[in-house]
Amino acid sequence: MGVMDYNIAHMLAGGLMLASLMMLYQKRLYALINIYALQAFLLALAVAWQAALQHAPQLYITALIALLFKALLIPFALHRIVARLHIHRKIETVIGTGPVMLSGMALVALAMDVMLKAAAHTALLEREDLAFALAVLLLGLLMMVTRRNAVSQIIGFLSLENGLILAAAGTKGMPFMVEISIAFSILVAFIVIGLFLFRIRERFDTVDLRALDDFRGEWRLAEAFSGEPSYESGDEIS
Amino acid sequence: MNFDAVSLVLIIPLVAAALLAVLPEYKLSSRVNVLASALTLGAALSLIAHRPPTTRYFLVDDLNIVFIVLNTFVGFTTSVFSASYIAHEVETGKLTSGLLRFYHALYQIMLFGMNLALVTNNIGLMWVAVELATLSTVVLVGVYRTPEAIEAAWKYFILGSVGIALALFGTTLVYAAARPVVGAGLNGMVWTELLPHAAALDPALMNIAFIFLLLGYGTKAGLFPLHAWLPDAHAEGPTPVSAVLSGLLLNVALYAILRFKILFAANPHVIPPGPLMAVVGLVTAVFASFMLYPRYDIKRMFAYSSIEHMGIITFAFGIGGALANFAGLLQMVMHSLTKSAIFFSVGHVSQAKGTQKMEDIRGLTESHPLLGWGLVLGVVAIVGMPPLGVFMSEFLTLSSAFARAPWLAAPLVLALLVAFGAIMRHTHKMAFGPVQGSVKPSRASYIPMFIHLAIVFAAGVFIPAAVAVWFKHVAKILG
Amino acid sequence: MSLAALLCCVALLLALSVVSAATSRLFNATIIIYGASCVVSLVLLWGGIGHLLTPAAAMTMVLPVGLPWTGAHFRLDALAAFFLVVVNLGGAAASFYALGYGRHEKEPHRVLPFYPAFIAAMNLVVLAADAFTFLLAWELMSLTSWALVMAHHREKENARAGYVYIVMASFGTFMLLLAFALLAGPHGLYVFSEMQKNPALSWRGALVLFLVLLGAGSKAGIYPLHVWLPLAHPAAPSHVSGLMSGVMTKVAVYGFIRIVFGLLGGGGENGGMAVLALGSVTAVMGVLYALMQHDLKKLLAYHTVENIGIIFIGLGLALVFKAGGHDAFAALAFTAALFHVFNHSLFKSLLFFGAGAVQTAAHERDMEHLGGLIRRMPQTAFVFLIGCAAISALPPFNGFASEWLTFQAIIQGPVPAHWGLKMLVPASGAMLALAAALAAACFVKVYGVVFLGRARTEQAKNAAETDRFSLSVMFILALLCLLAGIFPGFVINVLAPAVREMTGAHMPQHGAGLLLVPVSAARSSYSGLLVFVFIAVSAGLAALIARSFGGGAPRRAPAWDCGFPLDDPQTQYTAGSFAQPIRRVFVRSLFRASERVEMPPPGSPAPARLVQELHDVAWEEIYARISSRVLCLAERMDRFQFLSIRHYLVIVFLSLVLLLTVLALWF
Amino acid sequence: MVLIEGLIPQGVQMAAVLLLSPLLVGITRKMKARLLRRQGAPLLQPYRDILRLLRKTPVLAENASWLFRAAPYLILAFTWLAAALVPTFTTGLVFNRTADLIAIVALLASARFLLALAGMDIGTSFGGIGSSREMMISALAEPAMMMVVFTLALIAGSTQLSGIASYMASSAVGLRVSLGLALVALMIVALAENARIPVDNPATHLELTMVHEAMVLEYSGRHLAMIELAAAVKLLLYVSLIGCIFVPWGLAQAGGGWEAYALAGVFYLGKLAVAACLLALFETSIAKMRVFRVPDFLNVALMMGLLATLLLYVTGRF
Repeated sequence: MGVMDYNIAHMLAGGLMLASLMMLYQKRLYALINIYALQAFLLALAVAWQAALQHAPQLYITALIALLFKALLIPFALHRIVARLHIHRKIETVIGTGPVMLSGMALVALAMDVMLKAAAHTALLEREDLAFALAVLLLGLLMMVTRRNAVSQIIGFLSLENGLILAAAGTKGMPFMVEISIAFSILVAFIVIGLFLFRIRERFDTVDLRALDDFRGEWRLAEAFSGEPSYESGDEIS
Repeated sequence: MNFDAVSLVLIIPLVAAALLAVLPEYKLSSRVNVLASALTLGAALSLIAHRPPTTRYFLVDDLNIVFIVLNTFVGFTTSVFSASYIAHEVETGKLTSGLLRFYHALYQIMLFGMNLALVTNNIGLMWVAVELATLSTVVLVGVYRTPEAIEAAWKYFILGSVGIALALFGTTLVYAAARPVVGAGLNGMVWTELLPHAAALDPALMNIAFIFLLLGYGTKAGLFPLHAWLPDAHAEGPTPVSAVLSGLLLNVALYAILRFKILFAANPHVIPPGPLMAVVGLVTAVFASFMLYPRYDIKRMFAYSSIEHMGIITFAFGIGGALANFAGLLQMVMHSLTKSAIFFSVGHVSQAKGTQKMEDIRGLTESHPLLGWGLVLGVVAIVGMPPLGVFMSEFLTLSSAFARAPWLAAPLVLALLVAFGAIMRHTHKMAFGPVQGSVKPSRASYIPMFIHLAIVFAAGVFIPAAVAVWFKHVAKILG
Repeated sequence: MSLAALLCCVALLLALSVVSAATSRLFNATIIIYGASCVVSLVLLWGGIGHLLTPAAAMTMVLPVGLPWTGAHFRLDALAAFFLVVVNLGGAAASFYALGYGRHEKEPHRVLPFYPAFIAAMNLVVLAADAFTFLLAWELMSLTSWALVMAHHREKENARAGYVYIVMASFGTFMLLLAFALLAGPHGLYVFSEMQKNPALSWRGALVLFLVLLGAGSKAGIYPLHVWLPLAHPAAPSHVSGLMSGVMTKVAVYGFIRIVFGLLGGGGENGGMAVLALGSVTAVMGVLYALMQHDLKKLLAYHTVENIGIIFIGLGLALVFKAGGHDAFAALAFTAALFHVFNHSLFKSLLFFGAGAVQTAAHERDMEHLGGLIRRMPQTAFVFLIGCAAISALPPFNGFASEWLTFQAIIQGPVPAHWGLKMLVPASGAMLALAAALAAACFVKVYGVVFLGRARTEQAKNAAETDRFSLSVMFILALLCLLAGIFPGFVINVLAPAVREMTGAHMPQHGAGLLLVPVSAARSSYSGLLVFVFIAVSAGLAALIARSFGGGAPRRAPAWDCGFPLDDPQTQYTAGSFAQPIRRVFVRSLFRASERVEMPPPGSPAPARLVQELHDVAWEEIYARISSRVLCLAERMDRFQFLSIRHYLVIVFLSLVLLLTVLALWF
Repeated sequence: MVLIEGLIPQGVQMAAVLLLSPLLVGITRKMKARLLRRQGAPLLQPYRDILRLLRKTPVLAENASWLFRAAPYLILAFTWLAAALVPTFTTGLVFNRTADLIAIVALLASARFLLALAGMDIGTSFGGIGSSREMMISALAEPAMMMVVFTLALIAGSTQLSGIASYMASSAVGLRVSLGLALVALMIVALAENARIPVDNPATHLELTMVHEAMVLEYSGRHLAMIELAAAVKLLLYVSLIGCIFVPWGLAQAGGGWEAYALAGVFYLGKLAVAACLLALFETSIAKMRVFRVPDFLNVALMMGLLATLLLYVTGRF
């Protein structure tokens, strides 16, 4: 593998992580969705590049799925949802951008530290891919836990999943790549459809998850029996 | 691939699912459902006699055959229970026939997913299968489409998806560690290929992998603090689904953890997985036992009891050694049977009384003697009283743990006692005292419940030598 | 009779349970089931007696059930045979009693299926010879008796009793399980004979003793683990109460003996001290609770606590002497304990049966609503009096003989070297004497208020004598109380093999049975027979002579009562007022008792009231606290049920980050 | 032959305790009267009382049960048996082995049990009051007595009364603190058990604080005679007990021959007389206590007994 090959792979994986970081400080939903599309596009490129490097034709399918499904279809659907459901365009965050970015940095550091140390025996490229993937995964999780808005939470999950595909694609000769990416696509589709479903059935006025909280199990039962106000659904616990 | 028993175990549910998806009439489809489950069970039983050769895709060994037989058996009995349960739901208008088509098809898909996860020899395929089973149960949980059900399904879905993602990353890492040793390609994911080389796998990668796998599959198994989806999913879904969730899906997740545990334990340089599992199991058990007290919903209470049992089982496997592994295995089987029997009873009870609120269920042994005593018997079994099977496994778990590490067994005793007190407290009120709520007799199918309880009872006093030897062998495999 | 035959009988009882589960609603089921239980119990009793009387080697047997690779081990040695006798004597008596009593049962289907299984479980505990079988039988015993306690489940009090009982029983089982775990070691040698070979030493031994005290003690009713006992025993139907109090607690004592004496080989001096101290406290606290109690069956249950205390005093002494190497004295104390086990099972069954007869006759258990029953139920009154005398340790009955032996063990035993024991041994003697005196006071109260005086309610006035089954079994038990009291030497001879098994020595053999000699005749002796003969003869003579002075037949007249007889039976002394002096003297601080007079304001026609308050300190300080702590903790943890999805994700996220950080930092 | 030779002193003793006991009561009453500067009833008045009662027709309350009628004879039998086992003039009587000191205490307890029950039989408030208080007192007195027994048994190595008496008479004893404590305890117990001042007043009826008399209010005729006699025997028993343990001099040894027995008998009569005088003296010089002061009084006995036992246990001496 030449230096150029490596550099390109490195750049693409790094780009994925950068996109994740960018998502962290987005304040507007549309921008967030766009960056997600960008990340998915980068992922498609990275997987395709891996396919070329590893001479693994099935990875092209994965790349194609990523491109069509994640970079195009899902962002489009999300746009529609946001528009259709009149969701606040502004993203409600739990903690401020500064702390979030700082924690994001810390997570990246953690991922690098853990992964690079661990995968010392494997090829450099694979190691870095795994490290970036872990970082993306952690950042995705971070996003999920710092956003109140359902759409942005889902985007967090989607970016997390991008990290997984990156890791899987970066690991040489990983079998079932196609199956896995299809499985994930189904999962994601479910999630997005789920969003629609909830809206369609008009169970919830907003996709802000606080509305969902009202239907947490036993909530009303507990209130009925104890008569005392239950816990705030706010953020005192985190 | 020739048409052997393994493929039957997988194909029957798939075909049945396809068939059920198009059958319009619920009475017929519930019968087809029972039939398909029975056939699957038969196929699984034939696996005991004729064990197919291990391929790179499928593996039937002493360990997973326990799970497979248990799985198909409970799947079958639950389908029987489901038939009478569903009939009542249709009568009361809670479910429509359109939804039922969906329900039955997904039931078989779920069984397919679980069977696949169990028979596969491939950690990647296993992951896919677990995901499939999860997705199908998500939909099943939400099938009532009440706000609570949708909330539970959504919660299950999101937390489950994150768990799945973590498990996949762990699987990828295992493969990454295996590739330099086993070589790239399918072999790097074949369990029987990985195991002989376990000691040579990169320990650092394996450490990280274990964390991800434990968290990932642990979410499925309902280990604290990843259990949050479990109580609500049990409480809000149809009761047959609760029975299957508690009785089967948790086992499948546990099976995955166990497979990986064997792998990790075979590598002396990796952090031993046992202690971590023991601690997680212990914390889970203690936590769940306390959570049993402030419960109002009968199904949610038993869901927490499932969490507690998963904690105990994980603890037992974490402790390791022949006795504790045997105990863990036994406990798992007994828990599956008992808990599903309890859910059978609970399902009919809540239908008869028209509520899941324990406050409104009183004097069951008088108003519905068979259901009430069945529930009492199930509860007596689940809290670990003899002469029922859970007692034997708890006896072995506790005594082997206490002899070796008293400080670990003490919290477990606490958990067991607290759980005992809690479950008994609720059950006492439901089963005895002046009758409250409806007294109209329920048209229940008692057979599945009492078959389960009979097996549990028999196992409590007598385990056939062959089964014991077999379990013991498995215990040895588990290390 | 071989062990196999005995086990077959047990299996028969279990089968009977299954049969009765199906047929209990039939008309004749009551008679058939109880009759069959009685017969099988008698057969088992015969087997036990046979083994005790003909000195045979211990019989063992292994069945391929239970734990897969150990199997179920059973063993019949002298100790087991003795307890077999206790269990089945009680079982047969209760079954026979139930032939009459059980007819009053409104819901036989809640009693019958569990009753034979209960007896079977107790038998199994005694016969079991491995930890698993033992615990299985033990817990089965709890389970079946719990079901029996819940037979009358509609009463709120019973539901609570059942709950407290089953939780305590489970607690006890867990403690025993842990004790067995220590004894079995990490390799899981669960068979008793293997455990005996490598006894637990040092801290493990102490821990085992502690756990057994908690486990068997909670079942036996050692203070402060007794709380379930006065709730559960009275809640069951009376024949079951008799079994639970008279027999099941003895099975618990058996468990203690089997583990501590048989498997652990004694608990050392400190262990003996703990047992002795607990026994003393239990004896006194039990009787004080009983004195404050006006529910007849509850009172009897508290007396069970007291008698368990007396038994444990004997066992504690045996442990102390054994640790000091004084086997002969250990044998004396141990014999006293076993003898009291036997005696208590007799008179406590008798008393509970009597209480059951009273309850069916007067539909009342509250003593304050009874009275004058000696005139309505003279025969029950007669046997109940014998029971009262026996439990109050009055000569010439059996209770005295065993308590006398316990006293002898305290007095005659060598002065221990341990300074704590020097204090404790005489103190336990004082406590034992106090318990005996208070017990007498308590039974004067019971008998005086229930049977003597005038009827306090219409129901008591209209009570009728109980049925023949109940009466005949009560008479038999009373006779046994007397016989064991006047021929204690015979019982002690029979006990000798069991005592030797556990302590390595036994009391000197008693000849014709005239004199009971604990150590040597010069130091102390007692002859129940002579006392009995003398009392009978001299009382008879006195009566004859006194009549010969020509006073003539007695004349009936209204009661004198110092010239102011009051017709209202409410003017009699009640149980509460009878206990008042003792309450003022003994229990003020122990029970946080308080009395206050509530005076209405001047001019108000409202009556003044005397308000008495008693607190069960053990319950409030230990159990109420624990349960409120648990509930409080549970409430706090309950937050986890009500978090939002995001919060749960936070938890997952944090655990992941935490684990990764740990990994990054340490590896 | 040996048995018969042994039976004769035993028979004498049994007859003596029964016959002498009213005399002891008589002496005490006489002494008390004289101390109060009254003439007092004749010494033999108690005998006359008993005889008179025996001749009268007993009157039973309408609802008296069989227990009420049987109790007096049993009470007398128990008390008499207990008294017959206490060495009065000689040790080593044939029946001595029947019961040791603990059994004697228990025999008295049996008598008290029956008496208390009899008190409750008619269902009057007075009967109840008496029984209740009697049992309260005995609940304290009995452990105290037991502690005295412990002390003696530890010193003499026996709970057999004749053994204790022989040991006490031998020179091996000497003065001991524990014995002194035991003596005080025993005397307090004796006062309480015999319903003497300051615990109870044997001379009054119808006082709210009464104990013993309240229980026997409903008795009359021969039944009352039995109870009076039993009370007298009990008093004699305690006097003999204190005498044979703490003043063991003059006791004949077993098989000592007629002369020795006769001499011992004289000693015994002397002891009785002295005891009666002392009792009278004590009773006239002290006031009766309120009933709820009695427990404190008895606690003193209990504590002293316990202290004596502990001293012996801990030090082995004193």
